Amino acid sequence: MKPRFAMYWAASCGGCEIAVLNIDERVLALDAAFDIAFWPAAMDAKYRDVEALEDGAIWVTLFNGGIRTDENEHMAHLLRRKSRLLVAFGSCANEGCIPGLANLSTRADLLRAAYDGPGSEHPGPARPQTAWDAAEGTLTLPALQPVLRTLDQVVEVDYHVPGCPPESHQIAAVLDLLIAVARGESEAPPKGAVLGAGASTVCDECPRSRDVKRIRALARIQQLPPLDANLCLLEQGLMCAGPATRGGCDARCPRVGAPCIGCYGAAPDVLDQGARLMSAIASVVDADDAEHIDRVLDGLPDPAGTFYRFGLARSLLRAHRAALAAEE
Amino acid sequence: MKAMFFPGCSMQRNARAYLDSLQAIRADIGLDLTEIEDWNCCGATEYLSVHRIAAHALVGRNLALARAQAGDTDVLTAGCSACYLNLAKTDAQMREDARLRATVDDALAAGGLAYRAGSLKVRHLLDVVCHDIGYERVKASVTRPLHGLRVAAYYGCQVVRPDYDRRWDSSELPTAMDRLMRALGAEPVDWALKTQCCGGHMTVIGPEVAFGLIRRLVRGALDAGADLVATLCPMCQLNLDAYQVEMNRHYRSDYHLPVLYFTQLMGLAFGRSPGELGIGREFVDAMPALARIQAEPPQVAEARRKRRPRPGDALPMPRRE
Amino acid sequence: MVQEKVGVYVCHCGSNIAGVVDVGDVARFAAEELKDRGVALARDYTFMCSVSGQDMIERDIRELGLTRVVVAACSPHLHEATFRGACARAGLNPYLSEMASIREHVAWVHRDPQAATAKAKAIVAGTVARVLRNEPLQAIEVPIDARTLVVGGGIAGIQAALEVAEAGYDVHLIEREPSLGGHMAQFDKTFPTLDCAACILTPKMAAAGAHPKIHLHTWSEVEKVEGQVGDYTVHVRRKPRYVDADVCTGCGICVEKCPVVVVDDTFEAGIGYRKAIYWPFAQAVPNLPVLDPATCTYFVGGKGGCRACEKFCPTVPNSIRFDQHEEPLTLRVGNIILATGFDLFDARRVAQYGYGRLANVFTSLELERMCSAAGPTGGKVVLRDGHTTPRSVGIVHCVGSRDRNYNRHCSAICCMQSLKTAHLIKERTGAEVYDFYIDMRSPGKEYDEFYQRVLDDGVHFIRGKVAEISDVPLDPGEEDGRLYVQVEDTLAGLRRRIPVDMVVLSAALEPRRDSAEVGRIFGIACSTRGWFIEKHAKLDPVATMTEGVFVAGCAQGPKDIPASVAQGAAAAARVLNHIRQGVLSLEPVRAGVLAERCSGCRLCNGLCPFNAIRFDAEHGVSEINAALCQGCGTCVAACPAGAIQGSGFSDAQLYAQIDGLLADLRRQPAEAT
Amino acid sequence: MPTAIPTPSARRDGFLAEVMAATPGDHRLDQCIQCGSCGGSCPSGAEMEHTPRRLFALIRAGARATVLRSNAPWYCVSCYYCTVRCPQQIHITDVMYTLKAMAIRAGLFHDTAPAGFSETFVDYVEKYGRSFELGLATRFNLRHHPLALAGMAPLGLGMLRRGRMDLTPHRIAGMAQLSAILERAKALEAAT
Amino acid sequence: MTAPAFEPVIIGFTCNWCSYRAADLAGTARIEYPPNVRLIRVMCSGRVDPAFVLKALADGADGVLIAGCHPGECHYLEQNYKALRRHRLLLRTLAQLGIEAERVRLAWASAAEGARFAEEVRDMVALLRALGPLRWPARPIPAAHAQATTPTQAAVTEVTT
Repeated sequence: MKPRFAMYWAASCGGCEIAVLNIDERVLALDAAFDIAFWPAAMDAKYRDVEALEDGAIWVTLFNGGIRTDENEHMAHLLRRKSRLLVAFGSCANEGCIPGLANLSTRADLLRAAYDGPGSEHPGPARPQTAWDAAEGTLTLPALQPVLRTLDQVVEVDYHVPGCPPESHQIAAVLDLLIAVARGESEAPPKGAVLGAGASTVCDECPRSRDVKRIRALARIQQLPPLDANLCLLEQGLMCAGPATRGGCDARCPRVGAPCIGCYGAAPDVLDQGARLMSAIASVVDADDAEHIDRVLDGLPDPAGTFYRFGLARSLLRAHRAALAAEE
Repeated sequence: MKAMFFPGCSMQRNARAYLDSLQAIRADIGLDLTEIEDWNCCGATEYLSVHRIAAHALVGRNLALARAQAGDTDVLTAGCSACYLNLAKTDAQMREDARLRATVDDALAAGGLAYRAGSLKVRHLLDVVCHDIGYERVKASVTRPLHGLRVAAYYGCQVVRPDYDRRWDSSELPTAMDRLMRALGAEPVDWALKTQCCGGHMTVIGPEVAFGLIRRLVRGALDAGADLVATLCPMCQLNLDAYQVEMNRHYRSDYHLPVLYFTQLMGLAFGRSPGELGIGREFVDAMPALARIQAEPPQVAEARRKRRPRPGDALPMPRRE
Repeated sequence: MVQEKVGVYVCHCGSNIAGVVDVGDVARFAAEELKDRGVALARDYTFMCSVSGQDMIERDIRELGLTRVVVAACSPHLHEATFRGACARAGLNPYLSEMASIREHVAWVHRDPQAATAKAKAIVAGTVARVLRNEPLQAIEVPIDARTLVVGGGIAGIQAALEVAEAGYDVHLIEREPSLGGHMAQFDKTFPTLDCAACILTPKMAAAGAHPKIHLHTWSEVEKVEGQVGDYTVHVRRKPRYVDADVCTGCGICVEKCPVVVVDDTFEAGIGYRKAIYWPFAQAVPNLPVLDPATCTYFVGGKGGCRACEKFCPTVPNSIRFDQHEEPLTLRVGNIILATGFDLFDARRVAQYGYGRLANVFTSLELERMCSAAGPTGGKVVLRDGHTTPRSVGIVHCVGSRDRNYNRHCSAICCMQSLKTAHLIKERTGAEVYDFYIDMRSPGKEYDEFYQRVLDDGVHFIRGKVAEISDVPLDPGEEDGRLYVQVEDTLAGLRRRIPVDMVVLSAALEPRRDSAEVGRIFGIACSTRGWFIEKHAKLDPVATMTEGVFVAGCAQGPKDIPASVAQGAAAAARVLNHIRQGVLSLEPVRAGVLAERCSGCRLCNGLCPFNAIRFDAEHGVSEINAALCQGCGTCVAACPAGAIQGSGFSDAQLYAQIDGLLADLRRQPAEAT
Repeated sequence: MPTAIPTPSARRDGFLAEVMAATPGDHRLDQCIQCGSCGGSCPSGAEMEHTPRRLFALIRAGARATVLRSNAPWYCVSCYYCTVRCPQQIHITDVMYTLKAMAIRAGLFHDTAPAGFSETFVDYVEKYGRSFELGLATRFNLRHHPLALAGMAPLGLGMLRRGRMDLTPHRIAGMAQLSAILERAKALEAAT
Repeated sequence: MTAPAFEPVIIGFTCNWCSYRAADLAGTARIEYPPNVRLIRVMCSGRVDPAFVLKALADGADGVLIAGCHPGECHYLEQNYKALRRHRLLLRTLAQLGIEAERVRLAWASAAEGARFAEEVRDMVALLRALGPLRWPARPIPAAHAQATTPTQAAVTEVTT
């Protein structure tokens, strides 16, 4: 019998699933090597099918998405129990990603925005209920938790594959590695390893030319004159997260003139990507008095959202103070 | 150039010539002034002498009104030195002294007003004319240059001192008005008393002290060859002009040195009539001096100090640059 | 991983610490509650720094196999070296020890014993956590090139150069003016002995000029410095003299024949003249003329006219070389002494004193030139008209110094210089001299005695800062044409207007205008006001934070001639010390780049003021020169990739210390429930 | 037992502290080095009983009554020469205002004329929101220099003839607002 | 029994040349200040990584003091300006996370300013007492990382095709 494979999405956009399917015919190797035990995006299966399996019956689960609801948490625990290897797959599972930015707001704020804001079909205050008695019986919905957590903040994780989504060539390589390990043809990487990523940062792969940096002004891309195609974006006044972001993506974004926004997370051994980036950028602001520094920083209207676009939930502070207070 | 304008009590009455001439020339130099609606007295030097802190609240009301009415400009200008300084002082001291800021905020709130220190740039009219409008713009409006008129540019005290926002090249010997006079075609005289005191309120509370100061200024300007004094402050004008008569009586002297506002001289150079500019309101008649204006620039030999006489002559003077 | 064994030593410091902190409790805490964090042993002792205290540590390392040591005592600035020494003697790498300051930061500043003890425990816990992350480090060794660069040919630089050269080592002496001498060469007499400045300086200038070990580069400036202590490469720009130094005999015919006369703003301080081709001054070293292209008719007139100097030059080949150009020069040296001197305050800035406007207001430097027998007036003190002897003279102290509007510092020499000027004027003119001072500062050998002597001369001393100097009479009784010095005579309690014919302003000594730029070139710190910052104001006054760069003379702060000479000699002694050692050991607290982590983003490249970070374009990574690195750690904190590591102050150490310092907060709730 | 060394602010006490506290801004009054550049620069310094420098020494000495009795602050013409020339950048003119206000409150200054002029001026401002020169001159001179009134008449008439003086005061519209502001400010000032 | 009054805990980063020596001087001069601050010596305020500040806050500190040499007087010439720049940016970020600017103070104290150092601490403690505890809840530390003080993402396996 082939070893079992599972893939599951929690709080995420589904892009990671597409990314796996997007590796062309190489996805067939996956099917050849594994029995697909559970993969809601690709085939029909029920939670009870998973529950019915013995603990450890799934050889590997790729888990994407952060933990935002009780259902997410339940599934994280369930799949952890059933899987020999649990892989945090993609930025959401690893560091919270865009859904993690919701940690800047409280749950009440989120619900207000979703249900009272423009586009809501409900006139007047309406909130989803976790249990509702209807004629057919009690209807349930999973509860929204106060903040989003990363997978490894909830259960033990064996490997991490970063990226939003992970790049195709990296996914294929990770699958090849897993298949080889499953077949005993290769040694398993050490627990906690980051797979499918570079050892340095995006700049390492970025072809743009670079010089000593002095930031005199920062602006958004639409506010800048046409960019030089060969020069470092940061040196052109664009906030590029490349210097502080783990490589492996082949610098896809800066190559085509879009700044890196940081989806591969922190560089190896870096505790907090946002703090690093903040420190690096501030260090090269070309101003020495507070007022002048502030004028330069005014070009960066949303520092938390910029530096922690992907990593907020994983960061040292994780969430807005009010959101955490609700968590307590 | 748009700015809020604080005329102050003097400009409305004893210095009407200043206000009239300013009104007359505004359009010529593209100066768009909006008077603060329902402003109150700045307190001169007197309010500060009685209520040390409340004086700032008094000024604070003007700042708050100006800020609220300012729209898209953040410049507040005043023509009177004392008004200008009081506005600038309150703003500067509110910026550096949190306790004062809190007190003024609190007091203004009692009147339903608020002012954030630093949100207006308080500037004297001369500063705006010289540094924002600029000499070139002024020169472009001159239709009747004041050739041959020798002017002692007199700044008095409170515009160039203490100069909270470093607007001037010197607190002792500034040159902005001299350059303005040159732009009008007049010849500024070289004199060292241009920021010496006119006597201030001493004319009222200790006239002898004031007469000494006035005499020194009048004599100094005449010795330097001035035909008249150009001033930028109602108090200076009043002391040098009206009290010149009193001073002459005190010293049994007979000085006749007319004192006009720089705006009046601007108006003349722009081709406006003396009447329109309030000329005639002064005690020492300015017309004889103004009669010296010539059609052509006088042929004065450029009395440039030569730094290079032959050795054996006098020692060279230090560079002036 | 080896099980680490940390020894914790809590010092009583007599009752200094034990009087407030329960030292026994701190030791007990370390032994019991930090046991699972690696503490193998904790002791408290009366004086850890004593021989027996150190012996205790050494014994424990040897006998119990301690692998880390924490001493909770005074500030590491006092005894870090002591305890590192103890570890080293016992065979433990000294960088595996740390101190926790529980005296200066706890016992001496807090009164509540309970709170103080709790804080001491937290500090010990933090230090234990940190020391576990320490790594053994080795001192960095660099060989020293025996050649030395001295920048500045004033008295301090000359002294330094002579000292090093006399010891038998090569010195490159760079001077940006065409001759050695500096400000001292401009002075007439020197206080308090009144020896002639030229008489004592020129022999030294000549000695420096002729010394076989001193390589003189005048009319030259340093443009760029690369390398580090022991091995500097210095790029120098030599300005063209338009005179061939190898051929010129110094006969002076060219100067005589030159028809262009200009004011000499440099040596003659603006009160004398020179030609377009000129001698810097009579005793210049090297004794060669220099041609000033800004005033020479040949250059000003678009390379056409005059050429009188060339026509009359008697040497073969001709010494006048209109085709000379700026030349680069590269020097290799092991140490650098900066003796770049001072600028004189521009007295025109004090508008109310009228300098530059009132003819008979002079600066002290102008007066020095006037007093000099070789100066423009042949040593006669006269008014600006060039012939009238003043009947009365005012001397104003503190012009531009001790004044927040200009310079806050005391220029240190002006009081004595003013006294000397007063004496010379009195001696040469018999004029009444009024000396206006705020405080009379004469704290040097024989200095106050000189003050007494000038009192004997009959100089009038008036204590008060001069308010203004004016030529406009105030009262009808005042005379026209005189200068009035308006001052509050603070001792008499009077406001006075003192009529004089001449005023001498004792102008401040200021940092060189370009000192910040020079500081950057040499990688040393310059205060906001512009004086170079010494390593330690009292105990290391000629060294700087940059190993191998020393300062001497007024570049470090205003001082008189004896102090400048002493500093020049002291800096030379420090350089000789390096040279004799041959190899220098540097503290290993340095940053380094992990090449495999570095992406070559170049964010760090502009962050190092010591130019220790270099970009290796070939490999696309940045590198840190350990010898240049001073260990500030700014690049470590800024590296976005975490590729720069700091040895001795790594992220791991600091995170651990934060963790340890706050560990008690995490324990508390657990205990409470 | 370790003894705390008092901080500089704690060391300033008594009259000096009082004057400092009553003067807004970064006035640096405690920084005086007694150089006398203020007294030397003062246009009316020759007439002052004490130069600013001496006043500052007296303030330090705690000579409250001598300071507040002095005519010096009243002879200050607000020319700010002392302030810009002070090597310690003490806001000397601002301290003079403080001393005047303190003298009025303490009732210590003997010659009531200068204080009377200031108070008369303030009265008009508080009544109308603007100053009123004719009223000020008449009322001040009536009270303090009744004999001078006749001597001043030509000047006053000259002013009137040249349209430089109004016969009636102007009252601002927001008088109630201004009063509320000043009342509150004075209450706060008194509380400090 | 009443709950004890809130006493904030402050982590202070002090530079080796100025502010740490200022703290030493406060000691030798016996200038008393509240015991709420716990100091860490760094060579320069430029060494202070914003992550240190975040970690201190996340680990339970109520405030962080960063003290360096006065601007223009840095022993490393200009590195305290880098500290200033980072501080300006950090405050903006913290504000978005609901953390008050008073909790992260940047101060300058020369080696001669023991009194000033003590005053900064006193002032900050007073402000924090008024502000109340930060109460940042403990991080849910992933099991695999529970023992590690530093983030050990173990050995990194680079997989590229």
